[in-house]
Amino acid sequence: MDSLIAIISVGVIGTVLGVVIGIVAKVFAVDVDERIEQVEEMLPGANCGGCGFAGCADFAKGVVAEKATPAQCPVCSREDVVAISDYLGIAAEEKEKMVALVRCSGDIPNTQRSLYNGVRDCQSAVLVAGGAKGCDYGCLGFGSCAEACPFGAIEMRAGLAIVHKDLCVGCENCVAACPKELIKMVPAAATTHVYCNSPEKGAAKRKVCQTACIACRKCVKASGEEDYMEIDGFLIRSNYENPPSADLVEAAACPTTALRVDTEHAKGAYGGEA
Amino acid sequence: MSDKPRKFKGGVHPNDSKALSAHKPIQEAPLLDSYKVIMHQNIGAPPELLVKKGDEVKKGTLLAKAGGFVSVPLHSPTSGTIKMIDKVPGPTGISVPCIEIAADGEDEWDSPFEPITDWKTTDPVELRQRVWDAGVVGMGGAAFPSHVKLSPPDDKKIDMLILNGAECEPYLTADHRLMLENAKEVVIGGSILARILGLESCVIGVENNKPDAVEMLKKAAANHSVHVQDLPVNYPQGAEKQLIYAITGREVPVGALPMDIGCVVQNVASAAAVYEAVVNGRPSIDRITTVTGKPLVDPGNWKFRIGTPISKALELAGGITEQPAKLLLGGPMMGIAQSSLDVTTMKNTSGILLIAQDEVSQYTSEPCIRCGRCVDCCPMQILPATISQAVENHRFDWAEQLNVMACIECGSCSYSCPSHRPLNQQFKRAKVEIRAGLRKKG
Amino acid sequence: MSDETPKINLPDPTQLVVSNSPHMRDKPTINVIMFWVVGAMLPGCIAAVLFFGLAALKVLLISTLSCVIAEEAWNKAMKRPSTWRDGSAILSGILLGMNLNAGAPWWICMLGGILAMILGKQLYGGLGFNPFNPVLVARVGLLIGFPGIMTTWDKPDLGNMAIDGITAATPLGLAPGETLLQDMLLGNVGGCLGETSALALIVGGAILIWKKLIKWEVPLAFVGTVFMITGAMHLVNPEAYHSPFVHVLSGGLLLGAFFMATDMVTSPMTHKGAWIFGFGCGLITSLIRLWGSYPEGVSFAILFMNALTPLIDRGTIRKPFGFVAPAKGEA
Amino acid sequence: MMGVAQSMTLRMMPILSFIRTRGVLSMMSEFLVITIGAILVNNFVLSKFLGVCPFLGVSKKLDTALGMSGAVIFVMTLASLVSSLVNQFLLVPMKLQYLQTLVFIVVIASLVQLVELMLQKLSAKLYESLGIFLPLITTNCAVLGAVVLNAKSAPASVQSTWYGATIYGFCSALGFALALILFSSLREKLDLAKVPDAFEGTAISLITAGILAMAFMGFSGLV
Repeated sequence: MDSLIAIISVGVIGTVLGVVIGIVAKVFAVDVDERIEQVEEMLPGANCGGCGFAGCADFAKGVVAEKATPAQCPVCSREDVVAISDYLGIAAEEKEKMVALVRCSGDIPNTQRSLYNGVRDCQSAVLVAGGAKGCDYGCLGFGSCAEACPFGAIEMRAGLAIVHKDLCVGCENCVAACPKELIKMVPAAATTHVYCNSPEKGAAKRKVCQTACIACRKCVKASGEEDYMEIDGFLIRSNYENPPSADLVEAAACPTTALRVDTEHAKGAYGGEA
Repeated sequence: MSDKPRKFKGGVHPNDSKALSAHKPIQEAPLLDSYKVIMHQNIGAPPELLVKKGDEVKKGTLLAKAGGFVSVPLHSPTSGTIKMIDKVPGPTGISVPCIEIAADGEDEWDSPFEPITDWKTTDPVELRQRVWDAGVVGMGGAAFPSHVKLSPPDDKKIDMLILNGAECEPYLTADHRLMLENAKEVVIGGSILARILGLESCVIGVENNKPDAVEMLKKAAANHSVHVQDLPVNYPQGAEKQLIYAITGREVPVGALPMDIGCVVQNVASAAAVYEAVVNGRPSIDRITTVTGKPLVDPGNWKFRIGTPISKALELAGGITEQPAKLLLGGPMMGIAQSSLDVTTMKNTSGILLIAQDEVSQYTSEPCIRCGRCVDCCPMQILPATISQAVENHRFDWAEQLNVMACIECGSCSYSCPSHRPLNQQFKRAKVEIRAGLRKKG
Repeated sequence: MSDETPKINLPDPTQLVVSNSPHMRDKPTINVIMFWVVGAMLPGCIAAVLFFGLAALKVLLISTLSCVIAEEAWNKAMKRPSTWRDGSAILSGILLGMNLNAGAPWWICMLGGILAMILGKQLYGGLGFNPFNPVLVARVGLLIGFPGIMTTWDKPDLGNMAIDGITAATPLGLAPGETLLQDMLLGNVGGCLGETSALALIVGGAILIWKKLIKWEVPLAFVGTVFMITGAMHLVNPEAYHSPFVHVLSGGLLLGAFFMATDMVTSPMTHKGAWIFGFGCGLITSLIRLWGSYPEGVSFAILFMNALTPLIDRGTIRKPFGFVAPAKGEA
Repeated sequence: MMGVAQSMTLRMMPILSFIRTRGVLSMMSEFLVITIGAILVNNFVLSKFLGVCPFLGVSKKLDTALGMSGAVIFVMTLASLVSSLVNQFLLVPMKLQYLQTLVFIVVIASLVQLVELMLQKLSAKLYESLGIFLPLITTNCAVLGAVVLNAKSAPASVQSTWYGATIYGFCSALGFALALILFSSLREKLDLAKVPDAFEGTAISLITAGILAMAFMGFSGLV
């Protein structure tokens, strides 16, 4: 007999509370678009900010609200971009892979001007006499970019930042971290770059750094009528619409080895680091 | 005028080691064969160049006119020909444009304006224009154009002019010698500034570790309505906000200017420069600089023209007996470390200082033990230790909440920190970061 | 200029050091501060050795050594530079020794050293990051782990350098009014090394305050609060509760107030915070001493207030110079 | 369970005798005993080790900890009230005490649902920061623990009455909140510390919670 009472009493309590919750659920209803969670699942989830949003959840919201396209996510592989686009039923646009390039080859043995003492971080060192390197535009070598890179693609070697192209995903966190604005996003396909960013005259550069680009224009002559190289005042840059190939380095025989192949540079093949 | 000076909270007492050069009279620096005058010598817009290579100039000729209201003209320190317009390493380490003048030896004056004989009756607006034309800047170290401070907007009522003779930086004795040897110039300069602001009197604040200067100023100020106030020694009393509080008891609100509470502060050297401009009709082309430091053979005070390379200044002081650890422009507390001898003096170079090797203990900073010494000594009453922790973890929004923007970078906290932490550098970075709007969350 | 004067040599720019201002530093560094605090501890140590004989010296030595060795072992294991030269390990070792009684077996001291240095400090990243006072973490850990050993006290015997003393009760343990005040002042009472001669501790405390190594607000608020609360209770019921003087001069109060609570790393930085910290310690010590089941409340009180320190620091952020309240807006 | 309540009342003696010797407000004294007991002496998290998972999960930042404390106080107080009423007027007269745990779980679960819905509407920010924790948090052992302790308390004691139980629920929630706020400010200090990588995050938090619990042991026997 009392087991019947038990069932009834628990049943009553359950229904009463159920009704109360039902009413409250109606009063406090808030709607959520479930497509956002789905897109978020398909994103890599590195929260690197490369897409310009504050992390993958934010980016997913942006993509669903058509404020951004899936291809904007630098970390996504080609298949991910296609998968997301199909899920949302929009076209998967093509996007060229960009990598970071530190346009400086002046490590400590090469350009050290005086001893530095203080916070070992580029953003702080630049406030003290523009850092301790001879060149006002050179890499300070305290690794703010290496620290800012969520994928560990930048290695500090003898006070110089060196980008490992294969690890770099193109999220551009390092570009903002460098106080000397040395880091530029270049197409991954380009192999040969000028590792100098100083607009000074050749002689002034030569005094402070042995591997600076002294605008001798040998590389421009060596590339014949193909305009591989761009001349910008006293500095030569690779023309990234029509990037030079690796063999231009031997052809030009750059006197200060400012013109380098990035994979070789990453391996430290250009002396100076010995 | 309050009778008793107030003591502001915080502050430190480094040994002033002014004895090295305090008793040395001001010497006139001999004429050099060339001067490299740095173009941008003031806070605000850089001046616009008027001369080109090969032009003949006399002493005082206009080299560049002011590039806007908050900017000052630049005058030639000597007569000669413009050799080159190129770059020279600036005090902040970055090479800056400069005008190189090859001296012709005559050193012949050709001032762009005439002396004003009776400044007591001249219209204040004309006097202020003269201060602007002479290129007078704040010589305490900030190099803020003086005429801008002298033209407050109408809604700001100014009722107090203070001449800053505190010179609380250790080692420096330039202002001390200036007040001692040409006290009259400072007092009359002060009266001219008071007249420009429409005031009857002004106060000269001098720390009482310079008793002879205080006496000399009191004697010179006898028949002028200038009150000399001696202040207890307390670094950084020379900072604008602290000096105003010490003399008037008023606190400049955070983020506001002294003129918002009716005060204008001018350095005593700027007052002397105003005297030079109005009474002698000469532009501001030189200043008194202390060349001092233990490694120096014969430290002293010299009147250098703008554009004198540091190497020449050190030669005048007899060179060095031992290789110094640091070469500074300014005092040890707020001075800027240099790494090249070709930097040339400017209108705000109050000192050229060599720090010996043994005076510099190699700073390996240790973790903060929260001893609170920096909290006690901060004159702006903010919390250096907590802000330092915030900056170390890239939490600049938290640093801003802790009022890091109120920091005047006087260095008292780093000075008193037993762990040798580079607090000053971290705050400078935080302010740059916040000003650049990069609220990077850690 | 003709160069008849002797050769003037100029500084070599490449040797110049570039750093941010200021370029001068005040004299005290961490090890100067730490060794001054160790110096302030000496009167207390000497008194302890006088009253408890060589046993006290043994305890002090083992504790200090075990602290230093524990720290160095950790630094080696974590490949960090050795840090014993900054004196904080030595100071913690001596303080730990003062917190143990003379008869404490050697392994208690060693375990205390390891607990203090590894659990109390190094796990948090070394000097400056630990939220709790390492010595108290060790003392409370041992008290809870080995209640028997930690609460047997030795009988003080002036001048008798025998290694093993005889056990005796602490003034708090005895009935009210039994121990003479001047005995407590001199130190002729039972208790651990740091709890005996109040005079030596007061001298040590005075040195600390005079050399500005601690904030004087903490000991003043701490002892003051204990004095007031125990005094009030003493008035209410003299037989059940000791007189405030007994409370102040006995037990770990003076040692705690001058050396434990004022540990810079674990106490608030601002002076207003120091008042709150001292008052809190005093309140909890009295609560535990009068009504708690543990005879000695100082260690628990300070540990609790250490946990409260981050909140106190957050609460006592002072107004900057020239602060203008947004609402009123006047200077 | 009975032993716990028994020892609670016995240990009241020292403070009780002190108040009775003053001979005033004996009712008030019993509430005082419950409050100090629940907040300091038998603190739910640091002495009874109940509700440790939300204690660790939510204490990353002080503001989420405050939000969470608010939610727990609301839920525990209401749960104690409703459960003791249900227990007194429904289960005891119908002799269904064996259903206690089941009924209490249903009551708490529905209360939690209530809190979640209201929070989502009232302060989306707090809901955002607490996120998925909210249901996990409020249906934890602390809430159930308080309710069961109330039900099992000695019949004569104040705690068995409905208002006594509510006060006990409220005070134990206050104890939980005190421990949580204390611990979250400690953790914020910890994530600025250079903790060795092996101990980063939860490991060092557990160690710190352990030391905090040791500090709280000092209060044992206070009441």
